[in-house]
Formats: sequence, structure tokens, C-alpha cells
Amino acid sequence: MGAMFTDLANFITGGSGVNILYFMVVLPAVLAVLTVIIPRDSFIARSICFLAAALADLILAIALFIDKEGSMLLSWTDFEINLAFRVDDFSSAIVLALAIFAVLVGIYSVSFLRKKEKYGQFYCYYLLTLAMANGAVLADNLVVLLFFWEGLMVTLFGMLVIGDRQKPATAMKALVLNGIADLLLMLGVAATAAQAGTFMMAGVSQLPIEGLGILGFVCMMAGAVGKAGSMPFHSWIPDAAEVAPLPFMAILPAAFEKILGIYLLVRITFDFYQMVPGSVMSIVVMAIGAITIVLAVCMALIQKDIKRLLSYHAISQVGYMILGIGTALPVGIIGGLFHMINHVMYKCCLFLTAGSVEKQTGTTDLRKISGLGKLMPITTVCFLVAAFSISGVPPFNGFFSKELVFDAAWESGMVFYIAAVLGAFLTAASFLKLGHAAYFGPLHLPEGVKAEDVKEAPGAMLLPMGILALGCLVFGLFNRLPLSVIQPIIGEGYDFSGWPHSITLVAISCVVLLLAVGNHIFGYRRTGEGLKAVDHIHYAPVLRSIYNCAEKRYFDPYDIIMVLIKGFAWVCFGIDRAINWVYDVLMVNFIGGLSSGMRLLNNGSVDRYMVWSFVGIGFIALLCLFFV
Amino acid sequence: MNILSIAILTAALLLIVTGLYMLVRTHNMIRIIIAVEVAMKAITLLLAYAGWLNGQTALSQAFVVTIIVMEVVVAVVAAGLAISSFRKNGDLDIRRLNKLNG
Amino acid sequence: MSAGLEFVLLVFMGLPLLIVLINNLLKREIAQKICLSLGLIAGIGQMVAAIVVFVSLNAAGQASVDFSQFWNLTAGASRFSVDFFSLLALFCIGMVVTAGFLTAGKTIGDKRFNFTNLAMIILLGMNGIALVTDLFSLYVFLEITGVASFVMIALNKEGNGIEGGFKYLVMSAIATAFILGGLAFIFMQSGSLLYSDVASALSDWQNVDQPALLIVAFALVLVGFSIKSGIMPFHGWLPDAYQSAPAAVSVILGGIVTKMAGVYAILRLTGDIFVGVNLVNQILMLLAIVSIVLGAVAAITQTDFKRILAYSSISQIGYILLGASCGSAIGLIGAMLHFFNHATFKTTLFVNSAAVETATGTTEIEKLGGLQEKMPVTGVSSILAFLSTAGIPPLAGFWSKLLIILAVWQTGNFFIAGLALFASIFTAAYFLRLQRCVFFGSAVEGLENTKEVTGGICLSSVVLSVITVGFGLLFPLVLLFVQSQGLI
Amino acid sequence: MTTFVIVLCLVLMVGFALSAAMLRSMLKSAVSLAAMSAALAVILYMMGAVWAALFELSVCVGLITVVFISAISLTTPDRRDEAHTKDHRQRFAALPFILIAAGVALIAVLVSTGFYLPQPGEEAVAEAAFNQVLWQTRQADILGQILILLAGAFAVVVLFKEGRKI
Repeated sequence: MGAMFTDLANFITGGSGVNILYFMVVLPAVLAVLTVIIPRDSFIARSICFLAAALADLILAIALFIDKEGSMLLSWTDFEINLAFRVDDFSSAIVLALAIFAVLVGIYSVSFLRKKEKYGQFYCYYLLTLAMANGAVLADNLVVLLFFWEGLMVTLFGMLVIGDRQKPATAMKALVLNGIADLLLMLGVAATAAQAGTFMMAGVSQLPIEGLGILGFVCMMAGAVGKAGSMPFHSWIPDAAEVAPLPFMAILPAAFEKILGIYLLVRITFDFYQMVPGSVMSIVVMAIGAITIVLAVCMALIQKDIKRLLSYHAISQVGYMILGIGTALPVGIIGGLFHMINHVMYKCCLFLTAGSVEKQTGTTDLRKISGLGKLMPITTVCFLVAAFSISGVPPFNGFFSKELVFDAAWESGMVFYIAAVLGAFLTAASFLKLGHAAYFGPLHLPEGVKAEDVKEAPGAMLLPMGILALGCLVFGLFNRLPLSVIQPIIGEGYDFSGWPHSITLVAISCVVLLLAVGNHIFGYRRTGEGLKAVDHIHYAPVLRSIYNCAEKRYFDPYDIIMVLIKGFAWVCFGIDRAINWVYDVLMVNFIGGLSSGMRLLNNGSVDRYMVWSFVGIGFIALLCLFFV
Repeated sequence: MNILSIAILTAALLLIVTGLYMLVRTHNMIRIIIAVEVAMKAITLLLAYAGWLNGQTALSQAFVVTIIVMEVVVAVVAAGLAISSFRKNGDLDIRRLNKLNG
Repeated sequence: MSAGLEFVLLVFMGLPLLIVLINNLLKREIAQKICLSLGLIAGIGQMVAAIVVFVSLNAAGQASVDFSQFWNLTAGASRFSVDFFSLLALFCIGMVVTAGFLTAGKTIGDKRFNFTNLAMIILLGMNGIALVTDLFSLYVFLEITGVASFVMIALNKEGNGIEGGFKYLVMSAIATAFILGGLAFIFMQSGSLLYSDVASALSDWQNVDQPALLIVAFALVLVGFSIKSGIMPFHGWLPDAYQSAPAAVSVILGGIVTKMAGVYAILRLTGDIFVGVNLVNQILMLLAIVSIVLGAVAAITQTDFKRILAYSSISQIGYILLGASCGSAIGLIGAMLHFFNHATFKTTLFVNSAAVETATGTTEIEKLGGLQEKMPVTGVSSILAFLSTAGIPPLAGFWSKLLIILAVWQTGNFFIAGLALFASIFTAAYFLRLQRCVFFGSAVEGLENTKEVTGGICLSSVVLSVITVGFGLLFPLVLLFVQSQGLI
Repeated sequence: MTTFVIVLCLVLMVGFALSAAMLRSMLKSAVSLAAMSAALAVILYMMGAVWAALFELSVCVGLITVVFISAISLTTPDRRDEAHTKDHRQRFAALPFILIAAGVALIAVLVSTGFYLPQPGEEAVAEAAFNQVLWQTRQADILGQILILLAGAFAVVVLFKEGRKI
């Protein structure tokens, strides 16, 4: 099938070597521009164009997935910066995953954004994001990778600006944090290329982590986990949840960025570099994972807004993936990747349910809504499936992938295992709280919203949710299906499908889940409200003050950076004024003066023009004498 | 030493200098056209001489004939522009043609 | 010569001549009605023919075709030849002339009969420039193009057309004198002015009897063509001519005529004839960078829409010549592609200026404002064109500028490469000013009822914008083609 | 003999050029130009370019002079022109000195560098018939001549015709 597309591409381009890979990038980008060019009033035409792009990408991705091979190279002059693409087992699976989520969230977005302003820009950025993501995954050259990676940052910024045009503080925050991560990545790419002696990925293979390699590895890893939204690059995500349109949250922080970040992390740790289990680097990566799991889930626990809560979980879950990959054990890597896929499914699904709640009630603040279960049964069912999945209840998909990560953590160090289990406990507790508060209990709606107005979400929004929820179940029950795709990535002969191997770990997990339920019942009895079921943790003696600080954003790395920067900025201010003066006053006046002077010289007299020409001739004559 | 070549080169230079000097210093549009003609004479001279030198007399004659035709048409067009300008402005002073500047 | 290609001369030289004949043989009333359509036929026919020839050349695996004779006396040396670059130029000519005729529909009024006649002569002249293989014939066609342009600029005898035309004529006459003077010295050495003969005669130019004469010849030819292409400091006539020409004429003039008359000839010279003459390249590079920077600087404070475009042309011509002056294949390719890109985006802008002039009656930017809402197509196409001019990826202008700057970098002139890159900021500066004054902001008093100009003007700016964007996006394919031809 | 005649005609040419530049009357300038063309025609004849000499004589001495004279007569009767030409001689007073300086400088450079060009006729002269060369190898130029005459015709239509109404 893929070969067919390649033939078609060759036919179109006259057999110049361009193939399907090129279209994976160009097609969404071209259609992205088209969505903005189509007149603003024709929502339908724009939406059709938008969905067509997503579907076309899916078809191409399927073709690639079947074919699983191909490469193209547009070479650029003498420098080694070629537009090079390549596809293999791993990247074809990733591209397929991206395409599937793009279609699902795309369908949802069309319904969600109906009658909203700026939807055209959203479509455009969405498709550009898709194009950039495809490019980043398929890139076969570090510079090309970097190009698309930075492009993703731009579209991210654009999407955030749509949401909060007046005061794009969140967009700035995202830009700064992502910018730092990307700068690190750039540094890493430079160091890696210096060590490998080439920019082409074929030459960057299994480098040892030593010397310059340490710098390259650490910086590239920072770039990758930063994109995935791990600590300490995470803090824009909860803020974005408040201002950005919901499909944005579902597609970018929940889906694309995780997939891309983890993809790159795996590429770095096992392809570009050679990470050995138990090595220092492995421990560093695992530590990042463990800290992310625990801290983010702690913050998630006390959130009172569905979107914020979910976005903290999006951070926390990425910790599991990083932890799994950080172990450098086959079981951990596969667990991490499997968890990534699962996470994207259930977190996407959760965000979509939050979106339908928002669409119907106008808010996602848990203090204003409860008992929606009866009004929105299908949404509730989807939520439950996804919540079970994220909490690791068997036999949903999250359970299996978490077990694999637990297994790896158990072998790598008790401290990581404990962190992972603690994370699982708190995750379960916070979802019990969320589910209980939002969907069960007595009906409670925000002021001005009548119960009869709150209906089930429209079909186009339910369809993606339903598919994702079903997927959670299918990937759990038939986990051989996804694992058979993932396992070949790290080599032959691994099989972790079926029921988890270690009975002990499963038992511990079940006990932890039961504990979480117990904890919830305890809290609920104490306060009488589902929402406050975890208050005893929130207001526990020591934790209370820490949480207070956290709520005031004392721990937000962005704010810390900003405070430092403020001091620095103050010093720089004076210098800046001076430089600014040079640019704003001196340069402008100089150029303006030069330009006005030229206008005066050009006085309309043909004699004057001839004199100028003679000056030019004299100049040429002098040059001739000089060169002779 | 070759007196003829030196004489021709010198004469050509002097004619071109005269033409260019006239172009810059005169204020009359028709005189400008005359100046262009003077310069073109020098070019004709040079081309004919080049043909005479390298034995391609026939070719250089073809060149010269073509140049003469071109010259006439350019002179006619220029005279037409000068006359139009005269009808519009009432004189031929090139200094009046400075509405376009900047 | 492959059999199917014999019709080439018939289309490129015969079709416009035929249209001139038809136009003049018809009754004047009928001619007034259909002459613009006739012109469109010539323009579109030329584009189609250029594409057909390109495809058949490519299919035959040839790089060029020679045509020997018009009338069949005896076999002689080839006098006309088509290669890929001349096809590119012919396509550009067809495109710009088509745009000019589309623009003329609403702007030219009752001068259309003479407009068509003269435009056909210009077309013939430019086609000749693209096709000839002899330096003297090149001069002949330059002169034809020039004479027709002087008259066209003065087509409306009201306004400043006569002034612009006369200035162009005077400067062009000086240029002619210099070019012919140079040719005379070269002829003295080579005994023939065929490109191939001159190239072989000059291949060892430092060891001839009188290299000094040849140096004088190079300098004269270079000065002549520099005046013709209007690069700094030989540019005085160019803004005046562009500004004073009637709208449709300035589309043709600004879009292609001065490029064919000057820039194309220089590209031919550096690419085919003065191949080994470093002297010319080095001088050209200096002139080009001066033009790039000063042209852009001068554009910053201009107050007339067309004048800004004229100074922008000076700056962009500088880029083309910069590419040509590198003496490397990549530079020449970059220059050719920029030639094409410049024809598209500058024509778009001139068409837009015609639209603005038709809609509001003025091109002075201080009297304009807030037209974006009223004239969306013009506004958007103008933004696209100016982004392309400023070299913003992924539009077409970016790629060609990139190639040119890369080529300069490879020659080791890092400072010049940096300066060329830096000048893009000025480009952005003057175009932003233009865009802000004309299209952004709120509508100026008296312009509230402005409407988009429909019909040909609108059509041509849309099509040209599509070409700009499409060429940019598909540029890798172009590059692949160039590579497959073994040019880079 | 040939050399002598050519040099004489060259001197005449420069002299007439000078008078074309410096004479206050435009009519006299035009006549000087015609005389210059005549001298050039003689040089062309001496160099063996008979056809070119014929063209130079008929077209440049005849036609162009007619064009100038009619242009002058169409535009002259204007008092303001007198005022403009009053300082004419002053503006051109420097020209003879510039010419002398340029001539001396060029001759000095040529002589001091031992400038050498072959005597005409030293190389084998491949004499081909002018007619054949023109019609067989210069077809592009002939086409160009036709076109430029067309352009000139259109120019006359545009530039002269409507003016008659005034």
C-alpha cells in the first residue's frame, strides 16, 4: 500500500525521489494554509478541509505503517544539512498514533468549536502542529529534527495566544519554558553532532555517554522530557488548561507532546546513546521520573478544577514513562512506551469528557457542579472507563502498563518503586474524588444553568470519547495487540503480553487501590462531601503549609526563574536602554537621514542622474586599475 | 607605432567626451539629442575600424548599417518627446522636467 | 533539432507580429474592442509555448535548441537558440505581459489600440533578447525594447509620462553608446560577436595583444548594462520612469522590461560569455551590494506607492546580480530563480498599485489608508508578495535569496553575504511602512466607499500570489529538477 | 594617402563636434552634426565600407538633419529660449580645454605604453560580399530593423498625431 503511494508521489513529481514521507509533512501544512484562506463565514468548508487533512494524514500514516520502510533525501549544497526523512518500525508506529489522535480530536474539535471565534486559526495551527510533529518524528537529520521541534513550539504559542489574546501571559510562560527546553535540545544536538561528526542520524548511533557525550545526552534528554511536560518544565500546562480551548489540551499536552517527548527520549537513550541499566545517567532519568510522579500527583490531589486536575495528572503520568525508560531494562522501556500509548488514550478521553461538561454547563469548577451522571450518562461511562484506566484498575490498559513499569522499578531500586506506588495511590484517590464530586452525589449546577438545558453532548463529541474509552478496554484485555507493535522496537524475543508475571506486585497494587478506596470513604465520612474527601491529606499538619506555598506558586520553576530574571533584568535595563537608544534613535535617524539625503540628491534633474552615473563609471575605472 | 590607430582611438575618445559633456551641460532637449548623435558617431567609427582591422569589413558594414537605422528611430522618438514636451511646457528646457524626484 | 520544436520561433517571434498586423488591418472601431484580447492571446500563448517547449526539451534530454534561419537561403550559423534559462525568461515575459493586459482592461482607456501595438513590439523585443545568440543582435533587440518603452511611458501625454520617458531615453542612449563601444573593442579582438565565438576569444583574454583594450571593453559593457538595469549608482531614471508610466505600462515595465534589458543580459554575459573574467564578477559584486543596501534604504522614506516599488526593484535587482557575480553554478541558479520570483512578486505589487490607483485615484501613500477591509484581495496578495520579497520562508523569495547568499558565502565574501542578509531588514521596513500606510489602520476620509477592483486586475494578483506561494512550497522539487540536470 | 585622408577627416569630425556643442544657434549645431556625418562617411569609404558610407551619407546627413530641422522649426519661436541660451558659451567654454587635455593624456598613455594595433590589412582579409553577409548571417538584425521601424511608426502615431489638435 505504501509502495502504491510512493509510486503515485513519483508519478506526480516526475520520479525525482520525493515520496510519501514528503507529503506527510507538506500536505497538512498546505491544507493548514488553505483553512485560513477559505472565507471566514464558511464554517463547513473550513471544517471539511480540516478533517480532510487529518484523514489524509491518517491514510498516509497507515500506508507507512504497513510498508514500514522508506527514506528520502533532498540534499542541500555542500553543508550536511539535508532535508532527510526516514521511517522505521518505531517511527511508523508513532506517526500512526499521532494520526489517529489527530483524527479523533479533530472530529471532536469541529463540534466543540462550532460558533466559536478564531476557529480558523485553531484549525490552521492544529494542522501545522500535525505537520511539524510528523516532520519531527520522520526526520533523519538532527538539524531537521530541531527545525520541526522548534516549529512545534511556535504552533503551541499560537494556539495559546488564540485562547487568551488580551493577556497572553500563559502563552509567554509556555514559550519561555519550552524555549529553555528547546535551547537545551539545540545545545544537545550540537554536542551530539560534534561527537558523532555528522548531523545525519544514521551516523549518530550508540554513542558512549562520556566526555562530550554527557553534555549531549543530558541536554537532549532535557529537551525531550521538557516537551513531554515533565518537571521542571511542566508549570505552564495547568495554567494553559484554564485559558486554552479544550481540544488544545487534549491534542497537545495530553497527546502530541507526550508522544513526541517520549519518542525522542527513547531515541536518545537507546539509539543515539547507549544507556546501561544501573548507570549514573539511568539513575538521573529515573529520579526525574520519580520526582515528577510524586510531586505532580500531590498537586493534582488538591485541585478543584477538572481541567487543572487533569493537567497535573498529565504531568504525573509522564513520570511513569520516564521512570520506565530510565530503568533501561527491556520491561521498563516497553512498559514506558505502552504507558505512553495508554496515557494518551485515557488522558485524551478524560479531557474530552471535561470538554463536554464545559460545553454543557459552562464551567469545569468542581465547586459549582456535581451529580452530572444522570444528565450525561454516556460521558460518565467514558469518564469511568478512563478513570479506572489511569488509576490502574485491572483489566483496563493502564493497569498493565503500570505493572510493567512497577516491575522495572522494583528491579532497579526500592525507592523508585515506592515513589511509583505512592503515585498510584494518590492518583486513585484524586480520581475517586473527581468522579464522586462531578458525576455522583446530589445534582448541583452553576447559577443560571437549568437542569433541562444540560443534555448529553452531541454525537460528534461522543464518538471520539467512545472510541477512546473502548480503546482503553481493548488495549487492556487484548494487550497483545499494542505490545506486538511495541516489542519489536527494542529487539526480538521479548514478550510481556498477557497477565503480569509477578503476583506479588499485582497484589501490592490491588492493596494500594483498596487503600485508596478506604481513604476516600474515610474522607467522605469525615466531611460528608465527595469533593472534600482528600482534605485530610491537604490540611494535614506539615503538608498544609507546603501546599499553601505550592498554591501560591512558590515552587513554580517559571516563577523562580522570573524572579531571578527580574533582578538580572534590572541590571540589564540600563544596558538595554543604551542599546535601545542605538537602535531606536541612532539607527532610525541614521537610516532615515540617509534615505532622506538620497531623496534630496535625486532631485529629478537628468543632469544629476548622469553625474551620478559618471561617478559610478569613475568608480568602475578605479576598480579596473586596481584589479589590473 | 601606428599613427592611424592612435588617431582613431583619440578621436573616438574626444567625440565621446564632447557628447557626454554636452549631455550634462546643455539645457535644451534637442541639443541633448544632438549630443547623443555625436557620441554615436564615435561608436560607428570604432566599429568600422574594428572591422577594417580584423578583415571583417562586410560584417562591420552590416553592423554600421543597422546602427544607423536604430539611430534614426531613436532620434525621431526623442524629437517626438521633445516636441510633446514643448507643447506641454512651452519650452525645451530640460530643467523643467523635474516633477519626478525623491 | 527535434522535429516538434520548429514552431518555437513561430510562436515567440511570429505570433506577436501577426497580432500587430491583425490589429492594424482591422477597422479601428473593431480593433479598439478586441485589441486587448489579442494581447492576452499573445501573452498566454507565450506561457503555454514556453511550458510546451520546456517539456519537450526535457523529454528529448536536450539542454538547448538552435534555430538557423528565417528564410532558407543557405545553411548558416545559428542566430537564435532556446535553453532552460531563456525559457524561464520567456515564461516570465508571457506572464507579465498577460498581467499587463489584464490590468490594462480597466486602466488604459481609449489608448488601448496604441498600447497593444507597442506592447507587442516590446514583447517581440524582449523575446528577441531571450533568444538571440549574438551580442550585436542583443543590442538590436535591446534598442527595440527601449524605443517601445519610451513611447509607452509617454502614452498618456498628460501627467509626467513625457518626463519619465525622456529621462529613460537619455540614460538609455548613454548606455547604448557604452555597450556598443565595448562591443567594438571586443569585435576588434574576436572578429565575431556570436556568444560562442566571443567566449572562446575571451577564454584567454589576459594573453592577447592588447589586454588593456579588453579591460576597457569589459568596463564599458558593464557600465552600459548597469545603466540599463538601473542598479545604483546608475539608477536615476528608473524610479521616474516607473512612477510616471500609466498603470498597465508600469506593470510590464516594472515586472519584466528593465529586467530583460539589463539583468538578463548581464546574466547571459556572466554565465555564457565572460566566464573566466573575474574582473567583471568582482566589480559586479560590489555594484550589486551597493544597490541592495542603498536601494532598500532609499525606499524607506518614499511617499509614492510605485516609487517604493521602483526602489525595491533596484534592491532586488542587486540580489539577482549578486548571485550572477559569484561565478558559480549555484549562484547563477539562485539568480535565475530570483529573476523569476522577482517577476512574480513585483508584478503582483505593480498590479496592486494599479488596483489602488483605479479604486482611489492616487498612489501617494499619505492619502491612502485602511484599504485592507475594502480591498481584501489586494491587501492579502500584497502582503504575500512583500513577504516573498523580504525572503520569509516558505515563500518563493526565501529560497532564491538563500541560494544567492549561500553562493556568496562560498566565494568567501562573508561580509557581503552578511550585508545581503541584513538588507532584508530594510526590505521588511519599507514594505511594512507601505502596508501600514495603505492597507492597515482605519479608512482615511474620502475613501470610505472604496471597493475592490474586480475583473482582470483581481484575477492577475490572485494567480500571481498563488504562483508565489506554490513555487515556495514546491521549491524542493525545483531544486531536484535543477540537480537532475546536473547544474548544481 | 589613406592615412592622411582619414586623419584629416578625424580632425574635421572633432572640429564639427566642437562646433555642434558650442554654437549658440541650434540650427547651426544641427548642420555641424550633418557635416560631421559627412566626414565620417568619407572615413567609412576609405576603410572600404562602401555601403556603410552610403547609408551614413543618405540617412545621417540627410534624414536625421531633416528630423532636427523640422523639430527645431516646430519648437523655436520662443523668447524664453534666448534667455536660456545666453550663458551657453560660458557653459561650454571649458570644453576645448577638456578635449585637449583628454587627447594629450590618451596619446601620452598610448605612446608611453608602446600601444600597438596591427596595421589594417596585415591579417588576411576574408572579403565577403556585404549583401550576402547581411542577408544570410544577420537575419536577426534585419528582423530587428523591421521591428524598430514599426516601433518608430507607432511612436510617430502616439507622439505627433494628437498634438495636431492643439
